[in-house]
Amino acid sequence: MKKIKLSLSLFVLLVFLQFNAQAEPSLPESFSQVLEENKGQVIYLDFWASWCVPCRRSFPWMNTMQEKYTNDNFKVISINLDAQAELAAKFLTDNPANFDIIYDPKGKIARYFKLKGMPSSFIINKQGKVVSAHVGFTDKKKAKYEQEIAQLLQKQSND
Amino acid sequence: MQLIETTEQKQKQKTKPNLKGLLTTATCALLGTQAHAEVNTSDDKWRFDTAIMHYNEADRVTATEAIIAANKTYGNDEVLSLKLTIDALTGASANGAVAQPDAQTFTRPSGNGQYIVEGGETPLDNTFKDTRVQLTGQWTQPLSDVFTISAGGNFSKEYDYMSISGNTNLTRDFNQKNTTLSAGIAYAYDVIEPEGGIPKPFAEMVIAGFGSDEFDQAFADSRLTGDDSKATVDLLVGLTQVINRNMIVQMNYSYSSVRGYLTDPFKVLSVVDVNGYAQSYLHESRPDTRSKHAFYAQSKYHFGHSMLDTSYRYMTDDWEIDSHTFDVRYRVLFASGHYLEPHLRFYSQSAAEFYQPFLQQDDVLPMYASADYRIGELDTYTLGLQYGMPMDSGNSLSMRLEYYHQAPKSDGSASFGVLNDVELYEELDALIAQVTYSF
Amino acid sequence: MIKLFEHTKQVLVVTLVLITSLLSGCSSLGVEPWERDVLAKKEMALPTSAVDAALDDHIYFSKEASSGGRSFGGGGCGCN
Amino acid sequence: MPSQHHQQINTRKVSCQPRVGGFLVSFHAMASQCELLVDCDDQTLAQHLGKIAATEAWRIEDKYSRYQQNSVCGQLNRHAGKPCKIDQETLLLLNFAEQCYQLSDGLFDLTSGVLRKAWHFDGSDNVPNQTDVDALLPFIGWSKVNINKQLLEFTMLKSMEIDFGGIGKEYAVDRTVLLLSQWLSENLLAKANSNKTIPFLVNYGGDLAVNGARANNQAWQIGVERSGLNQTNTTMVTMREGAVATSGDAHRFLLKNGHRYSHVLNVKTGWPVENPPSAITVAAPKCIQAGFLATLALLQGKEAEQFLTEQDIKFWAIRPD
Repeated sequence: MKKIKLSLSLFVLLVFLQFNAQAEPSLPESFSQVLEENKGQVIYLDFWASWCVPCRRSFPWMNTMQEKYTNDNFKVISINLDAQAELAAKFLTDNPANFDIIYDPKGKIARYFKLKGMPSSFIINKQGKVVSAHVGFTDKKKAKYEQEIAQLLQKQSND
Repeated sequence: MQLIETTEQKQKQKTKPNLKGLLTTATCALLGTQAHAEVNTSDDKWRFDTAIMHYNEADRVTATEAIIAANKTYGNDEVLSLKLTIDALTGASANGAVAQPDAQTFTRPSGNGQYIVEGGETPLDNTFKDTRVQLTGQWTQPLSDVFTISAGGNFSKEYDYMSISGNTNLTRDFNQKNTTLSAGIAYAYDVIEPEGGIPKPFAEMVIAGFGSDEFDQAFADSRLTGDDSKATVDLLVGLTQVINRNMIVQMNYSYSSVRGYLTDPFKVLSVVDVNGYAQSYLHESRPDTRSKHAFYAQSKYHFGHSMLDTSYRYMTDDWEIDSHTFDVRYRVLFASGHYLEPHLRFYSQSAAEFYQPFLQQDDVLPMYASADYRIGELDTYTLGLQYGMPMDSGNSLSMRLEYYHQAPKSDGSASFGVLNDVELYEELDALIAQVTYSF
Repeated sequence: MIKLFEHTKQVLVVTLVLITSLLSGCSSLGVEPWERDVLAKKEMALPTSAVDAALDDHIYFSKEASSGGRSFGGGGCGCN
Repeated sequence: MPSQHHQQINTRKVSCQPRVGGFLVSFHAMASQCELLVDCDDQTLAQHLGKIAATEAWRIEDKYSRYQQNSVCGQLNRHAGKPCKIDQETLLLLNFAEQCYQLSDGLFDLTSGVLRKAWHFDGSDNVPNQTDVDALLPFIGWSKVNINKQLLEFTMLKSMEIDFGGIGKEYAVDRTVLLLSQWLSENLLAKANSNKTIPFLVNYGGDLAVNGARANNQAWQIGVERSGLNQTNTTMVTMREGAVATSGDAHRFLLKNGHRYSHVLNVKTGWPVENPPSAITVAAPKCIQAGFLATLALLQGKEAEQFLTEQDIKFWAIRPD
């Protein structure tokens, strides 16, 4: 039995090592610049791709958010992860966006943010700090996301 | 609003900017999104797959099956799938008796009629006619970011058969959804109520004196009850693994245990004398339990303009049937969205321990026996071709044509006398044509 | 079966180790979440078409002695 | 919002005539003949829609005309050199212009109008000299303007000029379609509880858009008349949805020493683009997109058609003989 336990912990260790072995990716400069430019605003940073079904669902919501909170120092920035720009363009024809789109075909920004799934979103406060990370987009989640955004904006105006 | 791009993208833009999509984004910001409101809600609609399939065996069974499957994804990633299947089957099915040099007379399983099979021909009961209606529902929903649960039910009814089943399945994702483990259980309860009742095991088919009271009495004596049932428990554990950007594999182990009436009430065995002449026909008898283990593996590889789908299944059961199924589909994708998919399937099974093509008059009656070629040694192959094309607004149409060939094999028992002159293991050919429309 | 249950604990531990090793083995495989463009294609779904699979299952269930393996299903008929 | 509506309202008339299948509403705005074709049998309704259209067209004309001193455009030009307050709509238009500038790699530029000071396309041989053109270049370039989204301020260099002419008419078409669709859905469709709308076509001097197919699902037939040098060319265009816009003018060019100088100027050099089509009509979902694409195509010179073909954009081009 002891042997089994030992091998078990060995495996856990192996998994751990593998995880740590990856080099820390760095944020592409062009994107840090974007973050710098938008300091002072609450940012909803969204990662999407044309083939991702829930991403399609999130577009009208992000449009609405951008419209609804546009005067409250709020900004939706989305990062497209399609390898081919044509696919993103076609998606955008069907699902128009009224927010900024950054193209990250090689996933450099995505790697930095260590995405767990698609879509992924991050809420960044006015100091430029990521305050929460989310995976997926559902009715339940969008209510939660909006609440977080609203709270952050509230906090901001109270400061 | 400025448009931000990574440097590589910008370079790409210079050579060939993707104006249309980017322009749409810009315009949307200018003119507002109201105008597009109706376009955006296109997601949570019902999706339908409809198919009609025609199955035609040369001189035997003809079946037509129609399916309407509906699918809807809800706002919290729940999926509801409903499916209605209707099939109609007519034609002739081998009754298990061996061919003879002379004509043979059989009583129909219902006791309401008789049929004569010409000399040299494999005896087929040509009165099969059945219509089946099946309703299936499945609900799938995420429990958390990694767990998904699914539960479903199935009800199917035909004239002399009813099946009801339920299943539940739990999956868990690992490694950013690259690995998925699943475990499920299903329970099915089937009732068979053949017209004319359930025959007693090894009861002799009553033939003589058709129409007389004696016949009716003898027929009634050969029957046990009006109906019988069986219960099936299935367990399934599976692993799905993404290998790389182009490849995914799935591996399943499943265990199935059936208990109850597993005999085919319509099948008989010929009892032959030393010269191979049929003396009588006994209703078959099978064990009342069967447990199966199956190992299934499938892999899909996408080459960019084509996709290779291969699968293999190994099944073994305590009736001593082992089978190997090998299936390959190669889909060639055209730029227009059309595709062509050749399909090849090989199947080979060994015989059940109690399978025998006939009984011999002087032999001691075994505990179980069946002459149903479908549990005998058997090789089959399928050759198919599917053609699919996209239609307007995301709809699609596909057609497929398949040729199915069955080659039953001798179980090794030596034939003798007149049996040497007849075909004991008749091969079977079938054509399958199907049209599918999805909208 | 009975013998198996006598050693439930061992079986459990062995299974756990197996799963852990399997998962750690698998963790070196796979793609990043944003690299699923090809896998998201219709033809890469398992099974490619549920309707085709259901029709095939029905045919082979009624013509051969083996069924299932891929998923639940097959059966539900007194096929001849 | 600065507006001269009240002073001009008397000279601004809307007429409504019956035509096959409905009514034709016409008025004059933005130096163009403007039309609204409505497929309905209710003249009052057609007149009302016409009023909505004309009001919007005149509003945009008053707001963005560079000829009106008190328009937003006039104010921006007069205050060039210092920050100028802008409203939300103007911000959106300027943002759009900026995106067009970036998408076109700097070719599409609302500040290019300054070149008019050197170039007079009157059919003569009055080609300016290089010094005159070079003197203007420092005052051209969208990169020299600054839009402050937070403070809603626009700043450009002194002596720079901005001209909404490149997008104004197309914007008016899209706005009109939007307003009419909204009015119809709020006032008619909601009450009748139907989703069948009244088909209409907005045509502001050749830039046009429809809200869908005509009754009986028929396409709109549009004759795009183009006078070439020696001939009159009429292209029939059928439309079920979306918009078309045209860029180009066959009559505006200079001819010197046998060389034809097109009126299509490259903002980077200040000189005419070589061999552009005399006119290009482009189809797109929105008129403002079609307008931008048509202009951008002209700026590609002899590669205009190839450019649009590569982008998979529907177009009709006319070349001088």
